[in-house]
Amino acid sequence: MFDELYQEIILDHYRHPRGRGELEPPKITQEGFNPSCGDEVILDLRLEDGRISDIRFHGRGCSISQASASMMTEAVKGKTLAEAHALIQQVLAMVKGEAEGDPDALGDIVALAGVRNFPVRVKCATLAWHTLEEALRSAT
Amino acid sequence: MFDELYQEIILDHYRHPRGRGELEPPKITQEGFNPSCGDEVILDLRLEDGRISDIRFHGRGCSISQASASMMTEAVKGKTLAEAHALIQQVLAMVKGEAEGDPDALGDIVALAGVRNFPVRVKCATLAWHTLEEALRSAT
Amino acid sequence: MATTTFSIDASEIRRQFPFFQPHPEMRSLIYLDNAATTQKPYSVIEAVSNFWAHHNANVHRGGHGAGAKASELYEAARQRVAQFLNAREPAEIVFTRGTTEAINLVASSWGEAFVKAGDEVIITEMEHHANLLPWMRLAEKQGATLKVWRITDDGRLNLDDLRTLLTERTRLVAVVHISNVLGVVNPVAEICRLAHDAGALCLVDAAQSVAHMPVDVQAIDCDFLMFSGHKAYGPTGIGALYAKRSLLEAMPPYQVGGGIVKTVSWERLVWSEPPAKFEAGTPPIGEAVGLHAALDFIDSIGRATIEAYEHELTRYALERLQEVPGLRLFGPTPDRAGIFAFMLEDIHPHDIATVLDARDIAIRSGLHCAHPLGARLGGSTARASLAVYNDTAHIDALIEGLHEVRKVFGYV
Amino acid sequence: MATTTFSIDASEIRRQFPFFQPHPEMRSLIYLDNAATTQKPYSVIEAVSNFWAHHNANVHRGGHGAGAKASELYEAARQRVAQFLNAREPAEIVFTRGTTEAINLVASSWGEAFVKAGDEVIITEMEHHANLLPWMRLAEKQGATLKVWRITDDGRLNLDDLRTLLTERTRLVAVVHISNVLGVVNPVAEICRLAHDAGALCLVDAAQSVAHMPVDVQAIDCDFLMFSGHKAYGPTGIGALYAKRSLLEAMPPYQVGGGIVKTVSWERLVWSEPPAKFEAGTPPIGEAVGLHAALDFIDSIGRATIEAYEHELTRYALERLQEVPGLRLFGPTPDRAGIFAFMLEDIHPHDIATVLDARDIAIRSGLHCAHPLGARLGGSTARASLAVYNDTAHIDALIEGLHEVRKVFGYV
Ligand SMILES: Cc1ncc(COP(=O)(O)O)c(C=O)c1O
Ligand SMILES: Cc1ncc(COP(=O)(O)O)c(C=O)c1O
Repeated sequence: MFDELYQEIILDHYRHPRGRGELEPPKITQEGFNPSCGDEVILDLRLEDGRISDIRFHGRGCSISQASASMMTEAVKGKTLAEAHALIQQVLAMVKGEAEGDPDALGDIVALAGVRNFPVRVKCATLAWHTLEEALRSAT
Repeated sequence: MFDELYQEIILDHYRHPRGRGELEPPKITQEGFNPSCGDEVILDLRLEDGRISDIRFHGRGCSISQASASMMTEAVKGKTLAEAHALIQQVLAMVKGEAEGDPDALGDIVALAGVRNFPVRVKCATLAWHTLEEALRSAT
Repeated sequence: MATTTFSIDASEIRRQFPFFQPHPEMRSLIYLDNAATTQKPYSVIEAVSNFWAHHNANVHRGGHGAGAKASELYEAARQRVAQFLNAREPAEIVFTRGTTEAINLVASSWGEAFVKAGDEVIITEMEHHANLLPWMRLAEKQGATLKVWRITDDGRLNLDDLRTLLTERTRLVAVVHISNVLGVVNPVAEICRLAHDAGALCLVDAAQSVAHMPVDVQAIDCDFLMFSGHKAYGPTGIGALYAKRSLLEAMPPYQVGGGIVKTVSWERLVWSEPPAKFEAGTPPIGEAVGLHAALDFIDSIGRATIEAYEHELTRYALERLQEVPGLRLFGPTPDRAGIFAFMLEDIHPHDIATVLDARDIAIRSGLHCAHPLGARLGGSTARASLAVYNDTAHIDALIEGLHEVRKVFGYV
Repeated sequence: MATTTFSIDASEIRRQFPFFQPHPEMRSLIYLDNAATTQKPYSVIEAVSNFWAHHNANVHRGGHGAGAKASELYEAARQRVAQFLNAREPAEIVFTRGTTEAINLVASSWGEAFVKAGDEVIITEMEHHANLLPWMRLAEKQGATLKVWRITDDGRLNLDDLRTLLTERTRLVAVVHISNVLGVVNPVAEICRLAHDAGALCLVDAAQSVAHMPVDVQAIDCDFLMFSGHKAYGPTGIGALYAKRSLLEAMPPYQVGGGIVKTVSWERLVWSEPPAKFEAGTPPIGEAVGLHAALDFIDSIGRATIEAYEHELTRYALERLQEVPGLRLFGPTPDRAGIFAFMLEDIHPHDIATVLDARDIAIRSGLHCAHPLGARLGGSTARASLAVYNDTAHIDALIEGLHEVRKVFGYV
């Protein structure tokens, strides 16, 4: 049952996170918390010409929240704000079970769909994405 | 069923209260409230030589609380503090159904025993007596 | 009378309530004390029991599926309340113990942050203590002025009087939707409009209205509105505060504890978003589930239908009460809700209630937690109040009982 | 292990709980999240249902026999709590929504009246947010100093450290009886004595203790003590505050509204006596009846018996947890209550809980509403916590589950 949740790709991102770290200023920093479990994701990002030119995350949390943040930084780097927005919505809808994930558009991220059957874990998977949404909102 | 509560003697004290009014100073004044029904008894009393030399009541309330106050002023006037205390305890015990009322000691007041079957009315019957207790406590 | 047909068969509705079923040890009661609290349908009692039996867990805290399910039920109740009141979103609903706590929350959190020395709060002369004492205390604490909007002699509020009271220093008008004594239905949408025109907010105490008529917070355009579950066929221990989201965001927390912070260290503290920010500690979870079922019960009949039926019953009651010599009814007629406070000859209301109680008719007597209004009316009153399970037979029994009261006290 | 005999047959006790009965649609759960909330016995669920079905009425307000009966049941519950805690009289018990509200009540009512600028309040590093945030806020509001009594490395409080912290400016020491993370049982009677010797009061958060050991407020000699019904086999929405009568008399009301005044006019206000003074509005009546039944359930087994049994179970759990490689348990051993917070290898506690949940074992993970303590321990922990219906088979299942967790995350 938890094979679906703990897919190899997730455990891999958890053990070898991409995009982990901090950026030098100038940067936008946004914190996200999941108070019930203590997960914390802090995003550093830089916007240039309407694109996310660079993005890093740090903080701590469970395998799902960390893998999700890792996948996210990989996926959104270089994207325009509009593209990032669309991706956020797609991922959130997939994770909440409101829509199927499109493997062509999402790549590895479809692995996050496994949380659907673990309602308590949905917030872990969405934390990084909500935090990015918040960062983009306050930056624009 | 309510014949027992609304005995003629009670209705008589209600319609023709004894001891109703106020005293001229010097006096002790004590207010008593029954917030749930708005009953109010205000006692004026004077203590001389360890006795209740005079006592009056005013305020407003239902037949039971007013009749009870009326009977009380009649009964305690001239009594020593110790006697008054003993009487208060006897009446409270009777009204709450913890003891039988002694007609020899209590006279008309035994009519108040009728409230026993009307739990919501017990507080009406005891209001004047609790107020007297309070007045004596703060006076001594 | 006999020719009136009524839009609801109340006996059908009473069948949904265990309180009205024959019981070996209990006398069956004609229950006319609904403004104090209503009885509970089987559906509510069973929803609560079922929660305790099978879904009980704490909410909002990670760990297991049972907790997720309990959280889901709790949030579904919030969503149900939002829909019931037509709030814009569930986040505008804060669960409280009841109306009293909701008003205390607003007076403490919003009031202490936004009402300054010299500011004014307007309340009406007909307020329940729940919508009176928090404002008296706030005014004293902040050095603000409490202005009292007096009632007319027939128990209404005159909007022109409000126009005179409102100034640029007015921060809030706090008003009851349906008076628990006078039965008057106040024109809250107009009151909110006047308050807003003057730059003030408007709070509506809906304790007596939500179970008896449609209540739409967007149509009223109030800033705060609250009610108690137990007066709306639900359990005690639960009520709801509606507040516009922007207000909840600007307000500091009320009680503080678990669940209302994102992070805390000795140096730093980040509050949660509303509504979590206002729900410190373990909330009344089973009670929220019960409230959900209670609102379902109400809407299964329909609030417009309930309003129409209680209106018919009220008209019937008004006619019959007129037959009782020496009875003085308070509040406006004929347009009013089914709450009837009255005096009868010089008989004390407590004595009226006792004689009726001996006939298994439950009414209430006293000041109904509205002492200043009581002073205006001349003291305690007897009060009968209706709910959807009452019918004309209950009113007939009340009238007969009042004749008996007269007899006992020598009025013949 | 096999030779130990236990003083309670937990399967017998589980038979009293619907949650543990087979259900067609629900998986049956090994419930080890009792520190968050306990399950409810039939007797509690039925007491509440029975109240709604047959005795429902509002309390404390004149009028009819049903109201008198409801008041009687409500006051009987208060008396039961007083007896349960060995208070001197029922008037020392105030009903609240739970522990969080009780502490907020004390911090607001007593705190704002009696803690002045420059005064000190001492809390411990292991406090739950419920016993932390109200004091942080009070200190800020009053300009008082919050002093933190740090824990030792094995998760205890050192009384000598308290001696150093106490000064003549200390007004209160607020301490948890049993930590909801460390499982440590604090020496509250000694702490109260030290506080009193320094002229300070002492508050005991008994949320985690009352259902697991005898608690006697006179023996502890605390000034305030509080607990939640839902962690003691009772419903949500109800808890109790114990306070010495003289304190309740000196404290101003907390929430204000109906039931807490003797008389109100526009000019004058006379508060009711305690406990009524602190119970504004319609109280959680059905919930109080449920709490009464819950305390009866606890005492039907006996608190000394429960304590002894949970102690045996704790010893068993401690031994078995040691078998799991890479498991770090927090808090003292072997003398502790049945609350086990731990970390396992580098596996995030949330992941531990999820794998166990998939095996129908409910534990909790996170910071347990004690963020500063979490920071001290190094982050989130997984927590299993016992109640009287648990047994060694549950612990065996937990251990087996933990081995599986290790496997899933590649520790073999
Ligand atoms: C030690 C301690 N104090 C206080 C609380 C708060 O209790 P409640 O949420 O019932 O108000 C809890 C439980 O969460 C606790 O474990
Ligand atoms: C108009 C009104 N407001 C407020 C309240 C207080 O409600 P609760 O006691 O449920 O908090 C009541 C009921 O007593 C009421 O009738």
